[in-house]
Amino acid sequence: MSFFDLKGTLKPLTALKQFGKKPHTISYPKESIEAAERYRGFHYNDLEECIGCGNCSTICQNKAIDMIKIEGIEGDKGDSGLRPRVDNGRCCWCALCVEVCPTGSLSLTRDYLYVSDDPDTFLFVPGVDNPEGKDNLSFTTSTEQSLNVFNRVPMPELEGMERVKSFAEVVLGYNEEMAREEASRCISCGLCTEVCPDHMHIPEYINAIATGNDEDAVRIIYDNNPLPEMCGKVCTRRCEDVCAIAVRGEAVAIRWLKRYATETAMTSDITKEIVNPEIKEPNGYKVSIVGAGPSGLTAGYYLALRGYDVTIYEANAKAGGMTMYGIPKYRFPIDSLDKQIEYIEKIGVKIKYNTKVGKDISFEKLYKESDAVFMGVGFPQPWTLGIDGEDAKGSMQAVNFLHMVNSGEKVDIGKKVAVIGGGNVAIDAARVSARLGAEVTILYRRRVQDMPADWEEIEGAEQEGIDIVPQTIPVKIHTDDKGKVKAIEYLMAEMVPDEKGGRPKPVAIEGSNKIMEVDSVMGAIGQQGDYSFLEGEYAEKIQVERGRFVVNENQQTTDPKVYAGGDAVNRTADAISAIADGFRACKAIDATLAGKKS
Amino acid sequence: MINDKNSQKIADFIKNWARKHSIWVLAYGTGCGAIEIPPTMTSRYDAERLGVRGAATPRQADVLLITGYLTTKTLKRVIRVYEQMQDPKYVIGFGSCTINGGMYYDSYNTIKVLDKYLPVDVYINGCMPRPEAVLAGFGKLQQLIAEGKANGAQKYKDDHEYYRGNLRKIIGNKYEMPLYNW
Amino acid sequence: MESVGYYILGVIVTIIVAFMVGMTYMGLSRKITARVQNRKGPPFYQNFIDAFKLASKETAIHHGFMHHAGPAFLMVASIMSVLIIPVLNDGKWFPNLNFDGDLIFLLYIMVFGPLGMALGAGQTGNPNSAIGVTRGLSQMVGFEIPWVMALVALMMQYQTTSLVDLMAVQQTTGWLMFSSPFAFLAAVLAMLGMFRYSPFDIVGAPTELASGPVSENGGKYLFTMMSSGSIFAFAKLTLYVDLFMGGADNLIELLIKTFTIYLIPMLYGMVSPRYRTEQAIRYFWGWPLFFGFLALVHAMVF
Amino acid sequence: MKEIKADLISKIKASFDNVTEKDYDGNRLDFHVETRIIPQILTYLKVNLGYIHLSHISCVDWLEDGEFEIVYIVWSPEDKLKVFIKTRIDRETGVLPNIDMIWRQANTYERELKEMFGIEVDGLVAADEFLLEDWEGLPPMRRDFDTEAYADETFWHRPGREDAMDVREAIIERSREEIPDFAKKYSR
Amino acid sequence: MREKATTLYIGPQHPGITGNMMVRLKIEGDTIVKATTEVGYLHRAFEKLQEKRNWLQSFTLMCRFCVPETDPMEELYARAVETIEGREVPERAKYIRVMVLELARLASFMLWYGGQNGSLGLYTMGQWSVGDRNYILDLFEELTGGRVYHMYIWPGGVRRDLPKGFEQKVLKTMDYLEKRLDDYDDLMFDNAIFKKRTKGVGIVDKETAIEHGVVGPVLRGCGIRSDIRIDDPYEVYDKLDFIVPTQEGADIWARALVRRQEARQSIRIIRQVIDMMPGGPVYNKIPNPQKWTLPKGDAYVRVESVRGEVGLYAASDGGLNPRRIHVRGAAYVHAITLLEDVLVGENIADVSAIMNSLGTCPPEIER
Repeated sequence: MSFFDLKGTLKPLTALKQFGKKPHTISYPKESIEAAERYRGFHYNDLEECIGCGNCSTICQNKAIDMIKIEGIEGDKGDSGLRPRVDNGRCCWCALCVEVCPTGSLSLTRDYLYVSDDPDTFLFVPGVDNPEGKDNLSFTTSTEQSLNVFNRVPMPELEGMERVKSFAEVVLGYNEEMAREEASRCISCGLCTEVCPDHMHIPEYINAIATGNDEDAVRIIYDNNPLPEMCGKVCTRRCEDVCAIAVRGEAVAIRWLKRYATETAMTSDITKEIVNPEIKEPNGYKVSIVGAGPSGLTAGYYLALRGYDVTIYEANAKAGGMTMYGIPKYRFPIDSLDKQIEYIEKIGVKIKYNTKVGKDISFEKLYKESDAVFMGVGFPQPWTLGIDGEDAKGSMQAVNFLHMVNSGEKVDIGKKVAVIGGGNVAIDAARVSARLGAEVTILYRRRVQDMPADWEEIEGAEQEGIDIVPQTIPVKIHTDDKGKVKAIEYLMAEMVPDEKGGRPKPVAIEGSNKIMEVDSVMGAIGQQGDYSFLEGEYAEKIQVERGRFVVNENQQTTDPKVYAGGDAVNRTADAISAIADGFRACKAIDATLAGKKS
Repeated sequence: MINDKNSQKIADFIKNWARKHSIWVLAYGTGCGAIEIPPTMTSRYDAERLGVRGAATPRQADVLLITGYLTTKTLKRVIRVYEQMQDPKYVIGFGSCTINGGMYYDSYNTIKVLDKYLPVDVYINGCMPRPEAVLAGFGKLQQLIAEGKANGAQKYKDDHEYYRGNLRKIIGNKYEMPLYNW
Repeated sequence: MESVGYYILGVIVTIIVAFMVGMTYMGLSRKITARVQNRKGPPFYQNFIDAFKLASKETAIHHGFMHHAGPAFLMVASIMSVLIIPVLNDGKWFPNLNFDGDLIFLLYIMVFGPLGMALGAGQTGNPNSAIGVTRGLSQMVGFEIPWVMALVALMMQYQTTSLVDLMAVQQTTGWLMFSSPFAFLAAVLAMLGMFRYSPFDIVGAPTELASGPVSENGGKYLFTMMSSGSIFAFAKLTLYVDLFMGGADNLIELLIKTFTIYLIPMLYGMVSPRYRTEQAIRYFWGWPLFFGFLALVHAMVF
Repeated sequence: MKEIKADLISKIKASFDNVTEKDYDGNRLDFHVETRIIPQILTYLKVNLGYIHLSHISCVDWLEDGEFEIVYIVWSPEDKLKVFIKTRIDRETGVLPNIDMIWRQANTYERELKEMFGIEVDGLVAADEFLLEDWEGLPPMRRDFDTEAYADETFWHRPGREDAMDVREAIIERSREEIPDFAKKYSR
Repeated sequence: MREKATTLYIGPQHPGITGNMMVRLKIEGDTIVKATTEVGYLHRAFEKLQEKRNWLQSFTLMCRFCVPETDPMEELYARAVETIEGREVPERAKYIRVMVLELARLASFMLWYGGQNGSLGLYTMGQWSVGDRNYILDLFEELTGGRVYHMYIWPGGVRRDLPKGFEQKVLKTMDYLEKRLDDYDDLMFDNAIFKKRTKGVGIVDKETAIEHGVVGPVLRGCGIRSDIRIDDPYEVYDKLDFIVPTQEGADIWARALVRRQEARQSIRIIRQVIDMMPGGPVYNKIPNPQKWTLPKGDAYVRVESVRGEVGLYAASDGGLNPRRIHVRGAAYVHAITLLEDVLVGENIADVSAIMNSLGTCPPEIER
């Protein structure tokens, strides 16, 4: 040291002035600072909101989240009944699980403290182990912040006023890019498959579309649905109601994706090539099917694949049943259905057209000739309104009207049309009428939100200039002197809550009579079965209750050889249920007959 | 010296009290958890208030903090360090990865379950555990010591074969471990 | 000093007081350091807990005989120093073994401990210990020279080799601190090294050597070293008070004076990084040595 | 930037054969070269063109092609341009030339390549082990090494989580759905 | 002892080591004649794990690459993904990113203050600076929900917008820290012993620096003005006004001075960023993470961390998971070949100080 560095020795000593300062130590555990507003502490799960989709478990890169059964939580439609359990020996509190939770039930709290001498106590069921966590939430995810894509890719459609000019398809369908984007919204939870009557493999085919394997998607779809194009266009898609994304956003467009996938199979030949089903050697059994509706076609298709000799008897000139004659062509073009039926026939299903069982061929003959009979006869008879003047000229049944239009007949409906009812048939009839150039009013007993028709359909109808008058009860149809419909008289109704807890009932308000001038009136308040083809002993053997066949869970009627499906059996009255019935019946028939053989 | 049972009890109580209030932690940052040790030990949280302070060598240390994952390479050193420590000694597992692998559950180079290789007295939850959690961990250890329940070292002696066997499975036969002389 | 019993009792009391005071000082030092470092710090009695815990720890380290003996050497040296150094001006309660030439003996006995420790540390086979010991000895060479020069100056000036005589001198001439300022300065600067606080803590520098010589010592060894360290600290502080501040008439006075002295290395240590060995030696052979020379010159001239 | 790139491309092409370049937006330029000229081209870049900073050496295992792609990234403080030198070597037989005399730190990278991918580096002088100790078997960064399987086999996982259920399977079981085998790969 | 060479192990269990690594020293007396670094104690195989995780899941691993300063790693990953995918980042997110990066830099400097002085035995400094660092961590906690692992900067922007009144809190903390930095100067940079211990120790001169690919403060400490923030600007650094300090000494002291100035520049940048911060969204949403794929391609991005340039090479094969993520840490260069060369001829007392000064961060080396 050549000289004494005074500054360097003394300056550091100024540090000693800190002695007088109050130390900033936090005397934990006596005192502690609270964790920040956003602190990522332990999980909290709102058990009521959670639907057990398991998306948290999928995103967790540490495999820290298990889905487990929890006492007291039973799954039902749209809820798997499982709840996440976090292994805190794995968790890194990255909160990705929170970011992807579609319902927003999972969040993090500000609690972070847990020490234990027992390593087995680090399994943690959020919401069950910390019910008090609800008041201490920190890291939550709003819909804007969430990593789920809550907005659907908009479906290109024709303009409202453009549509009524023709019967051209309203929905234009996704192109490839849109389909990929929409498919990639799916979180593959599979909740939808449970509510699908047919239990289609929805996550799988959506994933196939998302990854660009459209042909695989078609193959997966054809696994248990031989009429996917029809489903892709007109399915009631209960799957979308329970979609996990739909809790906070718009459901994945499962129907449109199916439609997109099936569009890649443009002709029946291409379909056969893509699906390339494995057709078993003929096994010698013979199955007869009554009615070529969705259930009959489904049963026929899968039975044919399993090597059965299948014959379908159809009363009409074309197959498809209600989907052929009941659905307007702007929703479901004829060639679309024809293509699929062609494909089914190529597989080896024989369809006998214009052959009404009971008239052209007796049921007894069928029963005797075949090893099993499947009845997919549907509900061909419409309910009547039961009011005065119903049989006037210009008053008709919507179903019949649609049937006529679809089979190419000309129907004169005049300038003004009133449609009575709120179901899909009513809306269809109204929209078809609009396309025929009429001014249409829909009269419905309950409120608009109570209408059983699809909201998309209702919206479409409104866009097309169709007037919906809710809470109206028709009482009389006025006719002119020629016996032609002149006007409809109806009462306004008020909604009275049901004492039994059911949905509110409309009760007519006395004296609120209104009269609307119309040219035609269409009733669309439902249909019923026509079982006149069952004669003699069969009518007794095959039990019918409240207008429907009595079947067990295998679609077997009270006659073990006879199976039934479709509208004549189930109460949901949609195509996909019919398909499901057909598929189930096919499996049951196969199981029974195959068992017999061995 | 004191054979009377009650006197023994009192002696134990005093001993445990002293042990409880003087916890020397071995300065060995085995994993990323080591980053929350400086804040815990320095002015803001000041673990020295509780008698927790660092010890430079295993001979002087009471507590081995396993701050997170252990790679197999570190594991060997940690075991050696642990065996060099003098009784009574304690192990604190720090963070998720000591409990069940944490983020590294499928890594080929880190162990997942610490108590297969070392007797762990206290686990602290978190990734990272905050300094408060670390202090709470020390608090829990103090409580266990006072109750005389923190006897991991005894367990290690009793089940030495088990621990060594598990270690051997991971490190293979190449690596020489010295004998443990307790 | 009427009976041997009284004598032995006195020795024990001296040792206990030295231990208690040394430990408390170290505890206070931790507390004060903590406050400078913006924190609350441990309670002042923390060191007692630490010591008790260390004593209660089991020890299963075997490195050979010298390793066991090392701490014992330290302890012996500390106790001998504290017994030789008169605690209070009148020997009441604190009997001491002082004799003519005890200053010379002190010089030896104060080196004896570290040397014994060095032997022990050398046997552990831990390179950190070995390096630490080498450093310790080098540094000792550094501060011993000004320290010896200061003492020699005092001895020359007052023509005595007895501590008691020096204390007696101060009763009349006032504190040697003022009458022999250079010796005092040299001794104080040397003391910085003796206490092994920063910047002269290279011996056991944890970040370099993992505490150096003590790295293989835990439990009871460490307890022995810790208590001998506190006794030795008390001895050294008392020695300084005796030498330069006129000793103390009662315990309170002693505590005040010793603590004041103790503050110097403590406070300086708080704000200083440590010197490397050769830097430390260069430091001691700089200003302290210069002051030592001045002290010698001063002693010869006056 | 455009001129710099064009200039560089012409210079490189003039000095070396079989070089293909690929231009990117911003300050990046790729050259695909033969493995054997790596040391020459890097030396040329460093000494003659001012690319004095070796930023990175990386390796991508293209298992499908049976090749490793080695990427050298150099940076010029003057041109402010990142140049990627890419080369491909065979996964089994490929040998990489040593470049640690050009940049000393390349030594570390090459040690890692050798250990993690099992790539032979010609003339590399370094300790055998780098990150691993007593490692036997496939070099771990190769894509055919399955780390999860290895971990499951070698280490324990804490028991107690066996009651976990798969959501999809739970639903399948409840609704008695039958998924065909070929569809399963699309399940979550 | 002088003639015989002894082997001394620094680490892995050693209070002076900068992490879990080891330096094997051959010493003669107190002088090092050969140094060998041994790493691998922290090798978690992140890059292997990332091959098994999808593009979003991989993001959570990034911050674990280098524990003392996590945000540059997140920034790297986010930017690499954005480069491959061509994803735009909202303007506000860019400013927030810069703010977070600079706060992280400052926090890391505080740790370095503690480490550098701790290695020289001045423990008061560590108690101060690491204690004060908590105030930055508190800010992080409020902003991101975590003290150490923020997982905040992710592909497409940042995860959450600033909480209410956050800017004011940051400014307040900056004022406090600026005052404290002056205190640190008194204790550290005006300290004669500190100067003596650091001057002329651990010299990395220009030639060595270029030969070893040295980056960051170490490079600037030997007089080369190089900083990714100005050389290869990212986010909004090209719009900000700040100085890149250099020193000529090439020793620990020079590097300390560089860092001292840089810490102040960070405060300056943070103030500017808060001043200039625009409104708007902070996040350009990625698609559903389960099905998020990136186009085939690769990218190399760089960020200036406290230790210098860190880079990330990412390659995508068009699938759900990264094909390859490869991080180049500054310490990867500094802690192995450079450290081995620099240590030769130094005193063993300075090993820890040199390691701290070079910024050796083992988790970054081993990944």
